[in-house]
Amino acid sequence: MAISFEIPERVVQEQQMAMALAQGVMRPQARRLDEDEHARPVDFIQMIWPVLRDQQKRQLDKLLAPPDPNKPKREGPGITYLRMMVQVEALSWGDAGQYLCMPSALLAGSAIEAVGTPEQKERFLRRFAEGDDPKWGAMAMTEPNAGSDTKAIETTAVLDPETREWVLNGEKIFITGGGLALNESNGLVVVWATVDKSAGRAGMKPFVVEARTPGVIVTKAEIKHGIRASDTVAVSFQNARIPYDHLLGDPEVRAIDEGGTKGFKGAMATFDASRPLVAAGALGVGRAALEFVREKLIEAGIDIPYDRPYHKLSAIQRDVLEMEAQLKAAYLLTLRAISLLDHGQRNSLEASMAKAKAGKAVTWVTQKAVEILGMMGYNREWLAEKWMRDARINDIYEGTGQINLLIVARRILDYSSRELN
Amino acid sequence: MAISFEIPERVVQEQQMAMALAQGVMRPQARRLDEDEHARPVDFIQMIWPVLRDQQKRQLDKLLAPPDPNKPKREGPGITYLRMMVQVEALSWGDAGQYLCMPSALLAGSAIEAVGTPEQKERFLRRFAEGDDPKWGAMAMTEPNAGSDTKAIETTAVLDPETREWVLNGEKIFITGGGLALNESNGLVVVWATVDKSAGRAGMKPFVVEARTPGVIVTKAEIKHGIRASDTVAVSFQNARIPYDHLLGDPEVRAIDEGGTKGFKGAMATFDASRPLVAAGALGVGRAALEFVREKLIEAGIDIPYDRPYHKLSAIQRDVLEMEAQLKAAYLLTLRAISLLDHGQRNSLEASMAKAKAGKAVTWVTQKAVEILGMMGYNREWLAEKWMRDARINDIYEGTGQINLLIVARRILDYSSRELN
Amino acid sequence: MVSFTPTDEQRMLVEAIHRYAELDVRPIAHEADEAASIPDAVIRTGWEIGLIPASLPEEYGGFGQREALTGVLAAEELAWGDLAVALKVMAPALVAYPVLMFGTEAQKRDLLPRFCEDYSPMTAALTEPGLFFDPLAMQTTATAEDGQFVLNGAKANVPLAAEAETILVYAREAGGEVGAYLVDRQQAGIAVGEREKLMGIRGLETYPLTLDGVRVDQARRLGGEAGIRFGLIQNYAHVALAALAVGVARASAEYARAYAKQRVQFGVPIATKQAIAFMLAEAAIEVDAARLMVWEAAWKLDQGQEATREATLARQYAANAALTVTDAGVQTLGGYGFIREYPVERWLRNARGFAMFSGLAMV
Amino acid sequence: MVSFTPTDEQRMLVEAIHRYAELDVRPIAHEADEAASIPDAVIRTGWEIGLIPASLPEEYGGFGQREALTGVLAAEELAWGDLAVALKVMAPALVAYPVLMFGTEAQKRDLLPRFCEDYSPMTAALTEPGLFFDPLAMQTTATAEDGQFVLNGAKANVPLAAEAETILVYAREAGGEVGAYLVDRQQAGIAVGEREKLMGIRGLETYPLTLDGVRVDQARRLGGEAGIRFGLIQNYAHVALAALAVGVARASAEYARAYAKQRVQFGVPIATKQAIAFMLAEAAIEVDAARLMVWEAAWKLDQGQEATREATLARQYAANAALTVTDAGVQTLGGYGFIREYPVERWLRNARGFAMFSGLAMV
Repeated sequence: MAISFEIPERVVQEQQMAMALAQGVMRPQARRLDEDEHARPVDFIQMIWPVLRDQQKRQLDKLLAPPDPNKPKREGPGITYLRMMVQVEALSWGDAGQYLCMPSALLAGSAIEAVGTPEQKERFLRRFAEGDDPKWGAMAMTEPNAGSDTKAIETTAVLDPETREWVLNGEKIFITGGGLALNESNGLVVVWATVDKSAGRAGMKPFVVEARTPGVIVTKAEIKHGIRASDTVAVSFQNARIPYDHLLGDPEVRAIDEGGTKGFKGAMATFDASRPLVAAGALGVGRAALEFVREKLIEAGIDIPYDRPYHKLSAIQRDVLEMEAQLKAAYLLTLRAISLLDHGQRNSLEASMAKAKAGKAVTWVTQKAVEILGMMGYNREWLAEKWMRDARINDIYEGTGQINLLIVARRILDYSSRELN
Repeated sequence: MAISFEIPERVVQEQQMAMALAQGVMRPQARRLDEDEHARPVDFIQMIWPVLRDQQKRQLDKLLAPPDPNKPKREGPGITYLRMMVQVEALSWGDAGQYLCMPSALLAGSAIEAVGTPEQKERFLRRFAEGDDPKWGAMAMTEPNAGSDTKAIETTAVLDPETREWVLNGEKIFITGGGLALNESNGLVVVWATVDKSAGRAGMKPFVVEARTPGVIVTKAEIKHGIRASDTVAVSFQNARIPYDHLLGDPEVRAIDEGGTKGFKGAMATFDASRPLVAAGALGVGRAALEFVREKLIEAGIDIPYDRPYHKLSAIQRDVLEMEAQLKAAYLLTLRAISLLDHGQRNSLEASMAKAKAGKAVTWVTQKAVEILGMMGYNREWLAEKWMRDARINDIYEGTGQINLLIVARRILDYSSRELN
Repeated sequence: MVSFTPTDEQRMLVEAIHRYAELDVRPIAHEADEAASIPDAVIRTGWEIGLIPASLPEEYGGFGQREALTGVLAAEELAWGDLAVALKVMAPALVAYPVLMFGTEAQKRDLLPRFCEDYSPMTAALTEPGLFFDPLAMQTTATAEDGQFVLNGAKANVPLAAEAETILVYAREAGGEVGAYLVDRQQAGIAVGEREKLMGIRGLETYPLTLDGVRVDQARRLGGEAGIRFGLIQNYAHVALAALAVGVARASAEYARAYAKQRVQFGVPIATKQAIAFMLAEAAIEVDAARLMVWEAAWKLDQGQEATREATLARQYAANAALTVTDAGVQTLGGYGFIREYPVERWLRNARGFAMFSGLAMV
Repeated sequence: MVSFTPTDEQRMLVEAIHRYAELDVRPIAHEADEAASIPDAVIRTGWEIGLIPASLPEEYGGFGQREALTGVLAAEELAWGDLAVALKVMAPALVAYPVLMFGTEAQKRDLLPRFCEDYSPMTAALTEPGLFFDPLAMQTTATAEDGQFVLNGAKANVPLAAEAETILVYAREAGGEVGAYLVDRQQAGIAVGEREKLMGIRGLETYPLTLDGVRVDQARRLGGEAGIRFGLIQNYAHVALAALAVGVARASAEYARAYAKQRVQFGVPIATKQAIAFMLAEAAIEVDAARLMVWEAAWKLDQGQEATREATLARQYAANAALTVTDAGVQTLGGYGFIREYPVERWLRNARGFAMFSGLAMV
């Protein structure tokens, strides 16, 4: 091994394709979809579904293929996550809200892949790999009283011994893509519910809830500060019955010392992948704002020089250089977290570092972009103000900045969550 | 009452006098005393002792005068603390290290005034109000294991019933002016020690230890980042015997619900006065740096305009405007905390706000000043680098920035120290 | 003598505005933002507090005297309710106070009594379109011609331009100085463009405006021959915006504080966590610091002292503080901070404007 | 393929330097700062690691190849030990690497073998005295005259100028470009001033220098006719300083972390308090971010790609990070952070220099 920042040619090409889509399909609709909040990005969905479907088919087939002892195990690191990073960044550059409407299994897919049986993977994930109609998956974790504190969830799943069905009751909020998954496609939602409240985390289990399940009601589509094209809903479970084998992983409630939180830990481990990808999305929005600012400044005759000392820079030049530096720092931390995944190495520390940095950097960068552009930055004629609003979610979801800093602190200090909370 | 920022003419005059002293006596020695760390600011001490002595005499006589029922109680607010603020700011502008060598009772005086009997006040404070030789008072609170956590002090005071003397044992550190008080003048130190470890804060009592008491040994003069002219020492108490009536306040250990922490709280209340005054000292250093930067920029043909928009400012101009704004914010918070004292109102919240803001602002302002001046800022030829080092203590002593933010948070949230810690 | 206590009159005024802000403004603020429209009744109720009449002398129909300090206390409290409402209620001051300061006797007698009647929208046109705006390098010009002045140029971000009868237009004069002209909106050559769509202050109608050979009589030049001191008007405007910024920041700081005390996560209120508690403490400090800077600048103006430095620094500091504090407000609320039904995200959108706003308010 | 793993050779080198930094440098760092003098033995031991010979080709007496990536790994580790020591040990690179990059064959043959012998101080003179310094607007000039170059001007902040035999002097040439000249310190017209007294890097001797009609043969113009690409030298210099800044920041972050875990106040280690823990977490993030920026810039340089942007941003970012992180280190230690026997205050003094340093290091 040697330190290298070389993005493989193939990934660069995919990036260019994603950028073409972002520019050609997403950007033209970005303002309209922001203003007309609950409209769907139809163009984007139609354009990207066949691509994603075929990608997902290849992945699923590979996942389910019986191991071939004759096939040599591939040597060295992969590029799966790097490709995702590059794609997420480019599409978020196009429009972060539309990107979040990407028809795919998303976080539900990660959970099913992480803890589902082969049979469950086939049954639940196949839909994302076939058909003309796009489908969405979603994750339902947060509740009104359980935000950062995921172990406080109150949604219950009770087994009806007669029908061998799970009966779900509770409220979930902030479900990205929940409306698309449950009401607008033959999709599904992975719902975290407790089978035994007294067992704490060990009692928390993930359940697959399919579209159009009776008793599963999308109660509200949120109106939001930014990423307005994204579908964020609340869902109420009112005696919703789902088959026994829709529980992912081990149905037994085991004590923690017997690995009882394995399922939960599996879900948490998906953060190791989702956090750098959220960071990548943040970077796309930040880059959009920075590029736009540069473009407008150049039109106004202001360059951004790299070889000029402090005393020869204008206030705006210095700010733009700092914006670029902050984005680059966040980008490199994200690239590292992603690269560790591709190398099959643990990255919880690096994932939280990337997420914390990107969330904060991009919030600042986009707020600054609005300021630099003056009242034109503040005007909804341009997209700068939208990027500021879109960016803001990145320091909140998939763990707030505070939660991620806490994780970083625990790891560098070698403290448990009990010791440092 | 009406909102007013009018500094009385008399205070303005005193400020001008203090500035003359700062400029004429302190500044010329500032570099030398920084380099020659343990030398004393002889010029400053000689110049200011007669002034302080006479001031202190007037104060002490007033303090000890029997109440005259015929004399009408003065109406309205005083200006005692405003005068102190202005003086501290100006002398710190001159040299923060030299200022801390001011021959007076300092924090020891506050403690004695707060909880001493009239007889104790006369006995211990008279020396600061008479004679040709300067004297110093000092406060010994911090210990190696008790920094922010003042209740963890381990120094003990045990009463010898035969001699009715207190026997002190322990180690105190970071005593400002301790060497001057104990070894170089007929001064005194107020030492906090516990008479009953099991009683926690209720067992903590202040004792007056006079210069040249056997068993009281200045073990170390610290070498410091900044304020090098200031005398910071460690003192060891090795069976140091002091008379019974050197204990200030109530000798009984009372349970907390009987007001047993009153003495301790009295000491803490002195923070309400000392914190804004530390903030004032910080402001003096910050102003020194800002004025110097402006002067050098003007020499280089760079003005600092107030009517120019962001896009027409250079990076340095914007930074200098921000330096000025930060200092002004800290100044006004300090002025408010001081004014409340002069109005006889509680100010713990405002005092901690001022201290936290001033400590942080001045650290930043002086670090920025060094940067703006380039390698000349970094060079010991000018004083900019010294101001950066001198400023740094202000976010540390009299409660770190963190401790003061904690106090602010508790007060605005109405939380006890148990609820928020 | 230094003091931080408002007068009893000021305190009563602030209390009256607070009641209005809490009972009339807050309940409609979200809907007004969504609908981009403030109910007339709310503006009327605000107007009836009588801020402007209370600032005008009796000889012009008022019943008091203008003081910047009173103005900033009022502005903070109004903005605590809602910024768009505050700007709209106070919009007449954009004309009233410059006229009071610099108007000829005839101009005062003509205009000031109108501000003592029912609310009628009035406005001023200062900002100009485009990326950067520098009031000292204004592009709109006023040229003397045939005993009149001819105004040419483009303006942007003019509040209430579509309904205001009188617009005070700032323009650069031959000598390079900035003059102000009382223009009738119906006059030939004035075109009000399509309503602007902004990120924040969505309840307030703002418009672009073009002036194409608009002819103004000499009598309509504010201050007549003597003209105005534009720098002084700017100082009052900076202080007004700064005070409004403090109001927005305070609203967010208070809301976040109350939220953090009641929001339980991990078994305890999140306010008991240092990361949140310190953010709240810093917000409290920044709000207080910004307010004190506003007060100092206003006090200097009331003393008749040169206050450009104080006004500019207050404006800059308060704009930054508002952004920082409202951003922290959103962060404190976490996911809820991102939902428009909670006010903190609106306050963040409004707060981001303060660094750019020009000529939108006056005390 | 993206990777963040150094080669085995690089790892071994870093380990060797770490041992040196920990066992030889750290123990003398405080005393060297106080005495403004680094023991010769420590510099010699550092030199014997062989960084520069390992970067020079065999034909010039070395045994390797220069790589910026290896250079930054080494620089971080050296600076982790002590910045003044790092700058002094590496000072010969200020001459060696520009000669390696741009020297004529004769210059290489003449000079490079010397860097494969015992440590001998070498230096470069870039910075100029006064408030502001802009390398692209240098005041020192090189004028062609009678087949020679004549150097005139003043330099500042020249390390080891009093003892270095050879000084590489940067000067502006007739065409406005910057050239570099190999000057003998003993030459007529060169005057080394009194040793500078700085806030930090006190162990390193730096001097002002005046050049008064110093005559240099054409053969001593670096690169001969072809000259140098000053911008590229600057990029390597920026990256070097950035790497050193990372080393200083990391030293402080690690020290503060260890301190916070063992320092008990209020019955618990202060690291268990969010206010402290978050400061440590942010320090860790900033150190890593700065290092990655340094690595990327160095990698680009090694790839022969244009890296001005990366080098400048890395320099700027790392300088800021070093200041922030060392300042947080002092804050974490509280009162002890202010005492010179604890290293954090020295690291803060050193860190504050990075925004201003020019031409003090090279990888």
